[in-house]
Amino acid sequence: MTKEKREIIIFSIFTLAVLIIPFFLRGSYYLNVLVFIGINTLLAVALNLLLGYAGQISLGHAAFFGLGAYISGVLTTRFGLDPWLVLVIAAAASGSLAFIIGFPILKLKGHYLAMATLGLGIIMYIIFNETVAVTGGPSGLSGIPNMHLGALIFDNDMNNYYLIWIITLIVMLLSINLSQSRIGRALRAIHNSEVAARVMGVNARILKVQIFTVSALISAVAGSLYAHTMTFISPASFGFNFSVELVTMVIIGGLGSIYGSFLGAAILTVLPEFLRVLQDFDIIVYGLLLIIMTMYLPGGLINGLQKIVEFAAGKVGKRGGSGA
Amino acid sequence: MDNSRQLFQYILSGLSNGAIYALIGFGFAIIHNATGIINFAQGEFVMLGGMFTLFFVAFLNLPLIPAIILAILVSTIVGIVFERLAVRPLKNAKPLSIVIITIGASILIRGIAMLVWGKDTHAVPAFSGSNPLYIVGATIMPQHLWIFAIAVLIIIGNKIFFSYSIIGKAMRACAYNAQAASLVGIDVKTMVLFSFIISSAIGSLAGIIIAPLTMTSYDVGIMLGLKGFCAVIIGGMSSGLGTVLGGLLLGLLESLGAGYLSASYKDAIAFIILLLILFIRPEGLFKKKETERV
Amino acid sequence: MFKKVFGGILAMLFAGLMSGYVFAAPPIKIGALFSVSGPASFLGEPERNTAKMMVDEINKAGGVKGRQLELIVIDTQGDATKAVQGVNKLIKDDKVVAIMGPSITGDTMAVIPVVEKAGIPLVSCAAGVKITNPVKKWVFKTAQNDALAVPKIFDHMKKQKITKIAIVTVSDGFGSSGREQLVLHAKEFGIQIISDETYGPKDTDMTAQMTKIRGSEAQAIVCWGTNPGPAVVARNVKQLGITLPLYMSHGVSSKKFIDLAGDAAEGIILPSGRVIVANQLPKNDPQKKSLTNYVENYRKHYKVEGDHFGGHAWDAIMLIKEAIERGGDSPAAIRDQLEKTEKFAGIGGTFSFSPSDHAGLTSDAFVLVKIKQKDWTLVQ
Amino acid sequence: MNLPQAKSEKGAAAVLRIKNITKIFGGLTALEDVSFEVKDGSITGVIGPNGAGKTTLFNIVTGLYSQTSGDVYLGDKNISFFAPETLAGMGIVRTFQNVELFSEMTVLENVMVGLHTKSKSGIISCAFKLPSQIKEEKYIKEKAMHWLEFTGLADHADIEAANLPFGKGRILEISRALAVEPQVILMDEPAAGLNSLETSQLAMLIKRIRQSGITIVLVEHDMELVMNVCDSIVVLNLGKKLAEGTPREIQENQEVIAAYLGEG
Repeated sequence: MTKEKREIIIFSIFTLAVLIIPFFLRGSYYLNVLVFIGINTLLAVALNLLLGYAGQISLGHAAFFGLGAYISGVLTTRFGLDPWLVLVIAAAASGSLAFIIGFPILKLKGHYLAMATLGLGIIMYIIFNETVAVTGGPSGLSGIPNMHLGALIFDNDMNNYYLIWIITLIVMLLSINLSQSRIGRALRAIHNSEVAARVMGVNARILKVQIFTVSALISAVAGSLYAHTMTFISPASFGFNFSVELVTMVIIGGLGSIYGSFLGAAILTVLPEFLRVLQDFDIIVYGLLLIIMTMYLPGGLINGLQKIVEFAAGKVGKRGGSGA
Repeated sequence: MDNSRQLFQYILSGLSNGAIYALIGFGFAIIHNATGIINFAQGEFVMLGGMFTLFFVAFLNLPLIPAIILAILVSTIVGIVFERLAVRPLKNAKPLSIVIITIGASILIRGIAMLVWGKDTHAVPAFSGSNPLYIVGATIMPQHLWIFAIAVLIIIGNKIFFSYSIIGKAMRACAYNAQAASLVGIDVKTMVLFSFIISSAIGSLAGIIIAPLTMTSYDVGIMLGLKGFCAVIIGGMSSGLGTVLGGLLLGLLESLGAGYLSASYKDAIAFIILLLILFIRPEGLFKKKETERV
Repeated sequence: MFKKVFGGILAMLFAGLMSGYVFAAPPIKIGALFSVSGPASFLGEPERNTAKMMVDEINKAGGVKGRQLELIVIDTQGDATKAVQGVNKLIKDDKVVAIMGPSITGDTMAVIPVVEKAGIPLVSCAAGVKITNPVKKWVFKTAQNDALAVPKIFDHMKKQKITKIAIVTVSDGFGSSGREQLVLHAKEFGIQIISDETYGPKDTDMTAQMTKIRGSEAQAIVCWGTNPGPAVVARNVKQLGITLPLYMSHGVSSKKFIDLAGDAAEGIILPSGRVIVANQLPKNDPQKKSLTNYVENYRKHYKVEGDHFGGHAWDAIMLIKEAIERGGDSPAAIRDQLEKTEKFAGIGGTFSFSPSDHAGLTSDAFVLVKIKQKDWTLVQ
Repeated sequence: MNLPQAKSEKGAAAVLRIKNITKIFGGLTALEDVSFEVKDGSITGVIGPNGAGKTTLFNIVTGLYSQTSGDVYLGDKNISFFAPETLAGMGIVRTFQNVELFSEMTVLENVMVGLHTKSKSGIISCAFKLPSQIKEEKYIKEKAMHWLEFTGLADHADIEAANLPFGKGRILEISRALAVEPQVILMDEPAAGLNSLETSQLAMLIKRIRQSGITIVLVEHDMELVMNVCDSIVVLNLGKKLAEGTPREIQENQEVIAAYLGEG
């Protein structure tokens, strides 16, 4: 029970911190950064469920993010639908697409899965780009309305912060719950040895499709929130580069760790700030980071941090578990 | 009347592009067959080939032939360094890690190329002039003939190498069963290194001969690499005729698709083919189906 | 564990905050959003270079009203998300009084809601018509509208009695906006678009599209894109033995295009800002002084030809500078003075803004040039 | 377990029946027309020289490979071509020659995965921690601990499986299989790599498992173990069934001896 209690305490502290931090940042640019960190955390958590838990790579996750954003953008600007309704439609549509494509695509393994998802991402990107009459094409879609709640309109950083972070916190909590349940264990079992998992009665095929669907669904919610926050979207934000960025977030933060996803999202969102000094060198730093992290810190930063903390606490050796 | 001339032009252009895709595809197949790795950085060797040639010709004023040889040499060294630093230390890494590392390497190589040569696109002189040749009313560039010729040479070379040379045979043994190969005394690590050497050399050669047509810039490798991958998937990961057929088929479908359906969805056509093949016949169109289920 | 994680983030954020400050007397801060890297780097890079060069020059000459300018450049990478993050940083963190850029229409549309809300003048360097149409209070632009370039071409066609054309446009913001304008203006010139093709920004072969056009009854081809695509189109046109007149957009009005297209560039006609033909202009041309100055200056600094993309940034910084000189350095004052700009002879043309026009240029901003012997010549 | 069971001619129930199984890989015949029965509650050994096709047979029975021809019956039910996960639900489970543990999970979690078929909370009830899921989770944990206690691994419950000594890993695999509450466990060389102490402990464990009513099929090279625990033995050689009988009968079978001697 202690482990469970510790989880609850950690989550409570995290939630509390997330909720009070804006009071110190009122009117600051960093509030805006935190809004984007929230969206990216949502995406990283979604991808982590697939990549970190089930061990299935996706190099096309930006497609689901983009689908969510475009469904929201198009339905609100062209048909005047309510943003909340549209958010639900976006999630359902993206989830359905993932469910349908999931069966054939998740039959593939390793490199083939990577390439297939990459192909899917590129196809979706081309669709966003070329269906000019619907999406506005490469020059984007503007005038997307902000989210609202009765009279409260989410048109500034403070409101958006709470909107996005409350949803993100809920998704994080649900994901943590999921990861510690029989489904989470089954996913990790598939990751470790798919054959053994199947022999133990885990229906790997269905489960992979299910988690792919959930992941796409969360990504679409993130996309919808993004669209209503930015009020403008264009295909360039949903290309292959962003898919790789998402994978990087998950890897840097830590595969199979929900807080790691937050850490990865936060670092990649603020990284350009630091790399700005380096100007054009940032792409090199980025590539190096991917290689070095994968080679020498496969558990991600959250694991590194955990080790440092444990070392400092003087209890090196036994690792406390708590992958979540 | 004019329609048939147009069709013929689509076919000819499609085949020309297809030969390019096939050439790039070889590189994927060779590394994959020796190591099981799909090298996401393969496209960058195509870029390096073109860029180094340009560098040696335009900046060092070397004649074309020495420039080409040097360019292949330097690209191959990059391939060796890549294998040594990023692939060899991995040992039993999961496919996931290898995917990430090769993606990281491709970003890195691209980034360095951007810093060294800038972001501009550069024209590279054609090997033998830029006046089109007419074949039954359709046209083709002399450079295309070079591409066809070199593709044929590479297939023959591959065939000879993998069927008759000791190293080639050893590499095939590793591809078939690395554990068994090491038991009979084949140095698997060296074979992996060889596969990187050969594929970076072929990749850069592909980059060199297509650069006069496509021009070259630091980021030209991404799309070309992906198309080469599509070709090799259609061809069933073969380092021979399968990939050539795969490339030609891809080029044809793209060209006809662009001509008769929609040019905007040209790239989408390539990737839809990729997905369909992966879904329906992951072993490729030209390979006998394996009976294995797991 | 959480505390450490979050503590780390805060420390990083703080470090980021500090890096924004320069310890000196308070200069006037001008923000810039350029796509220095990414697919539109061919715009962003000369723009950044020009902006830096000009700010240095202004500062060396004593600054604006005795105060130095400080330029803060952010790379949008051609991505709307990064552009919005960047503009927020410029406004809330750096507290700039005016912003130039972004380089492309998409990024500009993305940041418009932010600057409108914050009340900071934005001088965009992107070409899209919808940036200033309808007019937005705080948004101006320096890049010539596609809407001005298209009639230049059609006018020339009309004189050549061309009525049926094929268009081939790149599927990015520049191309799709150009395509829109081509379709829109064709009717008024009695021109019929009988073949409408597109290509991807990274495509390396357009023979399929060109073959299709070859099989049509088009009397001329218009290609709308930025390097390197149009160079490929020009080469493919030559390769396929197509002899139709080829028109291009101002997106390729740089020497680079001639380098890339080689022999295939010969005879191509395109609308362009005057910058590429600066030395061919008559002495009494109002822009002549700015143009020759800019071209020489840029060559001195960066060893390459200044092009008209960099010129958009030149215009932006000089417009802002003059506005500050006239009215002071508060955002509102800069905006008001920008709107009052009259007959400012810049690189892109002669700008006159008004409450109903924040684009400021007339079709006079373009001249038609033809490529002859690897150089530009003015088409009367 | 309440499935109707076919009575064999001798009167004892046959829980698993292998009928005329043939498996051809490419052009190579790995198994040829192999048939035998496994009696309910028995320990059946499958032995044979390397390459005899023992593991291939296991792979076919547990649904990892599909046979070229022939059928497998569980009781009266034809289970040919069933997926492994379906078979697990029906009570057929196995261990692996190369120990396929979920190495990044704890010992306890490994066994909890074994209880996957004994629980049913879906993604939604897991994510929202519905009361039924909390109850079920408690059940899973208790049950898993029960099996760890049964096999003597309870002390190691919180260790990551990768950090377990090899011998204990084998036991963990068996514990995990037991958690499925199977009718039949197929063990693929459970004693490989174990020292003699561990092997004798394994023999005791196998007998205890049988006592709890579970049928065991054993592929094993350790003849002492096989002769010690098995009720009946099936000998395969070069993909064919060579002999079948009690340990004593097999020990005295000339063909079997020849086959083993031939192997060297």
